[in-house]
Amino acid sequence: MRDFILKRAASLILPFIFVYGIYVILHGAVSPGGSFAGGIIVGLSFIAFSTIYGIEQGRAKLPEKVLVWTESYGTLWYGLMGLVGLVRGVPFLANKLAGVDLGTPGTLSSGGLIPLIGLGVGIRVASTIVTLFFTIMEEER
Amino acid sequence: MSGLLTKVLINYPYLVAVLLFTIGTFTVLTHPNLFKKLLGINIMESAIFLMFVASGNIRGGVAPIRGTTNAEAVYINPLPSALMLTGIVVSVSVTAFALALIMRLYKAYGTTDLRRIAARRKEVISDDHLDQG
Amino acid sequence: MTTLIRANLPVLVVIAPLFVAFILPPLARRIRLVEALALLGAVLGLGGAGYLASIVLTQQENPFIYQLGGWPAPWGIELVAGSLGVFFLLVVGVSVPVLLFAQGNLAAEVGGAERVTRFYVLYLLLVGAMAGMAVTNDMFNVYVLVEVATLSCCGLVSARRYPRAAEAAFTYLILATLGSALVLGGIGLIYLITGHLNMGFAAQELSRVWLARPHVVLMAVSLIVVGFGVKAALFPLHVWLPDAHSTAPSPASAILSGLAVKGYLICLVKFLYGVFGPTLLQEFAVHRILTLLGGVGIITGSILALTQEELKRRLAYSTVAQVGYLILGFGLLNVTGLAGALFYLASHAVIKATLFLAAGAMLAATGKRNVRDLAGVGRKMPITMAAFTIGSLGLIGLPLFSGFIGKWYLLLGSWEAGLILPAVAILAGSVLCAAYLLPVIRAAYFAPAPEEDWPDPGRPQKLALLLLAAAVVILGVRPGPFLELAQKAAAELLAFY
Amino acid sequence: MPYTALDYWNMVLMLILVVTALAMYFIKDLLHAVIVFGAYSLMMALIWLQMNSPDLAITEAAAGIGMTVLMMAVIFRTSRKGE
Repeated sequence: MRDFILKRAASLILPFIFVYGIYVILHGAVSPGGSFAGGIIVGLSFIAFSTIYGIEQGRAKLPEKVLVWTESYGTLWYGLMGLVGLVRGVPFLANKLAGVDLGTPGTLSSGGLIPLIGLGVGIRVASTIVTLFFTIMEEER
Repeated sequence: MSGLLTKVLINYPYLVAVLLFTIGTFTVLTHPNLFKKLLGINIMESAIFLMFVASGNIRGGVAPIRGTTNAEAVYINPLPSALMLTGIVVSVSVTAFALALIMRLYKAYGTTDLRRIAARRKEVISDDHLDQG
Repeated sequence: MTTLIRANLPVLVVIAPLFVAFILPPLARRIRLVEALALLGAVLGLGGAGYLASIVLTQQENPFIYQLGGWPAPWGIELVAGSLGVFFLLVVGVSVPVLLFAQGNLAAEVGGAERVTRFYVLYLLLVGAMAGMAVTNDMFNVYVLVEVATLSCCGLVSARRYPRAAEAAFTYLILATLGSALVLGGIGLIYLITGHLNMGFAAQELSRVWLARPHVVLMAVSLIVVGFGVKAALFPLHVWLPDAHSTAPSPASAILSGLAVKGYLICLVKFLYGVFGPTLLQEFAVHRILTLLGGVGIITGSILALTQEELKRRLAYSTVAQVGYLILGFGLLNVTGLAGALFYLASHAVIKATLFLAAGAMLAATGKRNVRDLAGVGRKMPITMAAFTIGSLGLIGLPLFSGFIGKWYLLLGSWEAGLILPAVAILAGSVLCAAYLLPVIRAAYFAPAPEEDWPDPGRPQKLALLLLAAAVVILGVRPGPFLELAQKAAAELLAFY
Repeated sequence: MPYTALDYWNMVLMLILVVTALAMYFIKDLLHAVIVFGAYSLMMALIWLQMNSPDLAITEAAAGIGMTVLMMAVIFRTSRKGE
């Protein structure tokens, strides 16, 4: 796994995979895809990085503490976004009713709170899948 | 061709869904290997998803995405596919959790075969109570 | 602020435990804080349920309907806190004393601060999912909540670092996922023929179209009954339960046997009466099948419990028998029987939590699993054993204990339905229950006390046991408002019959 | 039979789906079975695309790859022969 060609190729491709994942997350409201798929893509880019460069390198990029925080507060973020409606005096998870500017339909910012919620969910999914991969690979035989 | 057969052949996605569900359930219930059981669960769940999505699909319809379709297009019902998105999330989490359990079982028993696990159960566990392993 | 809380009560009851659950993991180092926060989460849920119950019961708003995201019913997800929802929300309150019991001594059972935190997270997720099942009125939402509950149950079962626990959790996971796939299939069929996911609208549509497509409806009924049957350990589908419930840590066993199984049963009730309706059930004779399975379940579960040596396994098999009572009550199809089943559901939640916690305390103090090794434990651990005795008497169904009232109404219900065999099964179940629980008590009190030092558990544990035992007695002596609530819920469910 | 070209494509894809599902039961080597699972979920993603659910197709593709990777990791840490 310490292959030169593999490492060079990965260093070229992985950043694009990562950015593509972020793209899928953020465009969840206007095009196919969404936070879950995007989150998995982001997570997979980290998994590919750690299989190619070694688990230790991957761990150095994403320490366990960071993963724990993103994992639980990514979900909490969803709930907080839901509370926005509640604070404005309209039902939980309300979007347009809560007075959020929805923007022009079809553009990136047309989802109101949805891209924000998606960002939290995407981060959570990515960190969960990476955590699982690390726990599987680090468990002694 | 008889009426029933025509109906079945027109609705072939449901037929495939039933077939896949049967295969998946059979794998889950009869295969002794934990991994194969997990694969069976995935097959089973995607069969249900297939049934749901087929129920929302219309022949010649298009997905209701803004900006990609013309005005007179027939839209399919997007609700079942949106629901099945949640279904896929659930099935992924089930798979992930089961994988973690498989790792633990392999660490304890040194095998992923249920028959061998049953055979080794006696050696691995002493009859002691609060038994941290 | 108060108006804000009052207006959003149904959703707050559900998300309060979930919120707390997701705050916990980064705080794993400070175990005291985690415990306090977890207790706070469960208490918030119970407090919200109490407030909601007071609103619904005083007829200020009955049922309390809440539209998630502001989307009205056929399109959006609707939460309905009617009599049934409020009733089950109050039953979910059992989670508070169980959580109190877990305070401070869980580390010995699951090991390590991180694992204890994970236990609390899963526990609060389970509580939130249960509260969600109580109030949701959307079929797909039921599926999602059922899956959340199932995954957290599996996590709780595998909380102990013990290979057997992982095995039990894997079996449970496989079978429960099979069950929820069946449920999802059933929901899909209903959606296919009605075009609605909201239970009320689906029921209306179903009563119109079922004559045209009886086979699809029959298929949906059977998928849903079998699916929830697997999850709720309905008799022939109970194989996963004894292992799962006896290998989990004691607070988890209490919550799994006491609440988790009941959550799936409440969902089953919602589907059977809220979607299909009694007329349809009678048309397909589903109620007879339920009664039959319930009766067989009572007898077989009790006999299997009688043959178990291990105390926790005996209690686990006893859960199979008690689920039989509930299913039998659901099949009687009259208000008395259904109200009896619902009340028995509540009282069994309390009783089984008491029994499992007391058994767990004894196991932790003595290290003895088997019933015959526990001789004389009553003299060394008086409070624990007193709670166990009260729970056992309640489960047997003696008057003045809560189990009696549920069984009495079930008997009246089967009398009203003109059925003799269910009544026989109920009585035989009580006798068998006495046969498997009384020897434990007799050995505990009348055998000579052993030399070892077996102390009662710590203060929070004692408080939890006393609270639950008091609840068993109070529900038995003064069932008043709770029984009325059950009767009202049953009457509402059977309103169109 | 009012089948269109789309239907024939669907049928071919579903046939492969069924064959791969059966293959997952019969293949002894777990690593091979997981690779077949990858093929299965790719076919599933194509079917979602044919059924006008592009949303589901992307998610299925991502989830399928993710699960395949995780399963391979587990097999790499346990045994390939399923014993």
